[in-house]
Amino acid sequence: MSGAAEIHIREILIARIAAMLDGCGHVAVGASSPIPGAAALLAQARSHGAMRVSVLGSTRHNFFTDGGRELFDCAAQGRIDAFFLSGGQIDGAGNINLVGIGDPAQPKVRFPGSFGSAYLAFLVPKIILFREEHTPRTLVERVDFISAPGTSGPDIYRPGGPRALVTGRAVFAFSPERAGFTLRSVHPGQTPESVVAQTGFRFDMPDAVPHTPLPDADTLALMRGDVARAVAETYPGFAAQLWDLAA
Amino acid sequence: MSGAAEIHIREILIARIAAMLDGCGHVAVGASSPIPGAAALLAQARSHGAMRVSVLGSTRHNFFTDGGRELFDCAAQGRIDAFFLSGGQIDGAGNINLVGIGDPAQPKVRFPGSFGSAYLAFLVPKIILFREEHTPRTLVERVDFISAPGTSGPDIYRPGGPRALVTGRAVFAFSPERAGFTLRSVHPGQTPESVVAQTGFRFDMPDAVPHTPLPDADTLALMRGDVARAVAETYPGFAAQLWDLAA
Amino acid sequence: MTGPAILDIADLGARIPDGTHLAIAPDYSGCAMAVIRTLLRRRISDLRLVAVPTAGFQADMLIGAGCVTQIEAAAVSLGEYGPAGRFNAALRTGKLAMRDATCPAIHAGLQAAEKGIPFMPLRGIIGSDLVAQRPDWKLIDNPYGSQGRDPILLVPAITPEIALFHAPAADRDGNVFIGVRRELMLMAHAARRTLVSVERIVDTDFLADEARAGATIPALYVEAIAQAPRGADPVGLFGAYGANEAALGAYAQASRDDGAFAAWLAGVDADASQTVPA
Amino acid sequence: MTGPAILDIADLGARIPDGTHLAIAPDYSGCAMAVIRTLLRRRISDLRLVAVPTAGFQADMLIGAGCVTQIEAAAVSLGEYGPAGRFNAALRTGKLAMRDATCPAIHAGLQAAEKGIPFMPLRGIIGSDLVAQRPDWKLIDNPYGSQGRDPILLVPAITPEIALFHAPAADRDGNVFIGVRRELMLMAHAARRTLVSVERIVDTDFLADEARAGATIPALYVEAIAQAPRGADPVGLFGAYGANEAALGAYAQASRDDGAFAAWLAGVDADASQTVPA
Repeated sequence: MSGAAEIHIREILIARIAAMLDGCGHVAVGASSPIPGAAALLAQARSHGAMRVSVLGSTRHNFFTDGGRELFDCAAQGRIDAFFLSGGQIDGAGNINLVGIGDPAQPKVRFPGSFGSAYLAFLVPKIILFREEHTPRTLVERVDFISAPGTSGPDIYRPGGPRALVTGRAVFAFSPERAGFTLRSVHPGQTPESVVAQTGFRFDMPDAVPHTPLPDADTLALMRGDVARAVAETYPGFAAQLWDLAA
Repeated sequence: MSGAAEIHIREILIARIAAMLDGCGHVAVGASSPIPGAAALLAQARSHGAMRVSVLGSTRHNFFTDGGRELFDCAAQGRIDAFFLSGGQIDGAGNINLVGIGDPAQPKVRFPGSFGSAYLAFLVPKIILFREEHTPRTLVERVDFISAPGTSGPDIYRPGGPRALVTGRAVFAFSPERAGFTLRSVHPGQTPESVVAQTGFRFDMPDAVPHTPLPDADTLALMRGDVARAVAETYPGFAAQLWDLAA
Repeated sequence: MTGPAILDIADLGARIPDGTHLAIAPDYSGCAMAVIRTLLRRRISDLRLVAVPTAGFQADMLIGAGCVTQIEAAAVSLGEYGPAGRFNAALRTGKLAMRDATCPAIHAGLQAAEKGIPFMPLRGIIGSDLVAQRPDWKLIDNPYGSQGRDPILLVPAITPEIALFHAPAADRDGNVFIGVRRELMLMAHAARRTLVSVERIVDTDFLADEARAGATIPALYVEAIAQAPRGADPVGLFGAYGANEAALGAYAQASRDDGAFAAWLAGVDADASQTVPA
Repeated sequence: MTGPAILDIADLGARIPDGTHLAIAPDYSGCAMAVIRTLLRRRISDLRLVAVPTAGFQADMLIGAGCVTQIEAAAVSLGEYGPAGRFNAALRTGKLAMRDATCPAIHAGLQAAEKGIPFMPLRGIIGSDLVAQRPDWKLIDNPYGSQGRDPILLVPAITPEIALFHAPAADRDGNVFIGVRRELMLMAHAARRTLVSVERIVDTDFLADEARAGATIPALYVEAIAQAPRGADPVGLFGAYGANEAALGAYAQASRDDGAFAAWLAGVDADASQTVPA
């Protein structure tokens, strides 16, 4: 569905997230995360060999050999620099909810569950929150259930935590000191006002909010070439839809 | 050095220890333990497939695949029924000393160290203490250093512990309730009195103390055949000396 | 020495009694789907499932058939096929006790069982509402904290009564090859009993080769084995065959509707051929 | 992606500074003897050794050359070759701080480091005089005890600055094959830095094959590799070559006498050829 010249919004997200990963030595990506996965593979391609990427669910981009626990042990050892988390709800304090809405014992809406979020959110230095759907339903004032808290008290061991939130409309930075978000850029077609209207939580708004930069021609070419083929190995449906490319 | 007809004292020890292992599902043997190792392999040969034997340091008789920790984890899981421990000193309360004599920081005599004894003595149901040298120097009233205690208080988790002591002179049973040994049999050439004279600790003496039974012809044939060849794989020097058999 | 019993898959499944505390593999590892179908046909009851660490099709099917009273998992979903419909429905109607966890807590609990220790400490997690839902998770002050308070979470050992999974192959002695799927070894170490279906049983010794041995669960930990070619269908088996996407998609649809699930389950009941390995 | 540095063994050894908290493999696993000889020639100083979990020739040689101030081990001996003479002599003269441990406590301490947790509980050990010698081991009441007191020992994480060992092979990406010697993987996970000598570096990808991958340490954990054919001589390497019994026996003799050891060490100093792989 993408022409070669037209830039898809997802390509903008991929390029923007990739830029956030610059300088990381090891980026891990959870299962079912095609946009973060593509961003990590793009960042790796641009790192000229300096970045490792582990994509859970991938065979080629997953080098763990010690079973399901290794990702978590590896994070606790300080060997993972960046990871992605999402949420059925994300609130203005950086809390994420992957469990559900209503009484957890008999929920009105049930999400899959917390996965590793309650752990990795503490131990990976750069947690990037990602949720494509940006509505008052997903970005809420207060989550119904905290799978992973955005911040912790000073007596809690926490070398890591959320640093940014990327959605289908905008990019926010997260400040652990203030336990809140600041709008950094809005994607093409959005304005600061449209983002405010679609966001259920309050956030800091600088005087000037730029548009999210578009990927340049070199980045696009890389993304649509080597990176697209690598993405297709793990996310064939996603790659086929975005780039007319099967595995 | 053994003729076919003459029974070596070590063969008596091997046969006697093997008899103690009857009914065990899994017997593990530590490194540098040729007599217990031979006994375990003999017991296995007589079990008609019902017994597993793990000999540390062996390639053929060691099926662990999870590294050095697996033996200890396996014991804690309750999957090892019998194990052997020795000591530079063993005392009448079943304590063993593998560390040394004198101040541990600057010892007069240093032994190698405790190995896994401080752990396995608690977790393996049937610990057989084995020390070929039976003198007042090795069997002492009170060890200088407790690597592993013979008994523990009622509030200590302890499914295992010493059950017997086999030496070059005699066989003792150990009672955890009384925290003491009872003489069960003396080997050929020994008397209860000679054993008392060579033992540094006090022990219970029944009215009648039999001689340790000699292995019968079938047992000897098995020991000198298949078992000797299996022993030679791990303890070539020992097998060569006892049975004129190299690996 | 005596190795694991070699059974057909119906007899392997029959070793799992009602009420079992049962550990199952995640969709991406070794799912014993053929054995699960024998349990479905039996309408095994009162299972308490432990997902290692997440659950998908196996759990949703068993929950839908009314076989499960409790599940501990870091997540339950059908992955790219969407929500686990029977799981969600059972939760909404209060028919299922959910013990929400997080992946490393389940791994740590199994490692505690593997090491025979009552608990394992774990960083993170504090401040998650998971902690309030889990009275068996305890907070203590780190005895090794250097200054001030340093709260740390303890999770108790998870000792499943039975671990059930599917693997590529077993050798003649009952050693089970698992490749890099080391969570299957952890399950076998942690559980009291381990039942395994395999693609094939081969006449060799996996422990004789240093490379293969390093990726093998020794027979010591395995109670019984059944040969079940394509036994992980339809979720697929690492290194052997992929997912049957049509079947998984159809199941995902059925899982979201009472009637459609009943029809799907009737199909399992009717397909007795699935109890017999090809 | 960028893999581990490929160095010669002298440069590999040069990455280990004086004062390093250094984890070394047991005699039956992967001893980097060729690298140890470069450390001996350098008279590296103030090493704090961690034996995983016991030590033999490597430790005795380094202790004899005055390179070691402290060693943590469950035992130090030359196995069937008898006592570790230099170790015993250093202890008698008070020149070495011995941290006596027991095998599973060292494994558990390394596993705690692997999991990024400050401590690990462990059954047994209580009542051993080891506990009195180890102020860093703590007794607590099991928070999961069902009734009455249930004391349990905690051991702190052991996080070596460097893990050093020898393995059969590395691939072109720096992945290191270890077979069933999983303690080497634990060392690499637990240590901050890992240096490995290997018999050979091969132009393949160990992670591509499911069997070999299951017995491989990924390059992520490895800082640098040196090719050192017969690099585990004289103790030998699992699956490759046995011990040089004459050399080990001669060393064991030398270790029991100051003058004989000095002569042995002078021989190491003189044999500069040992720094260059064949």
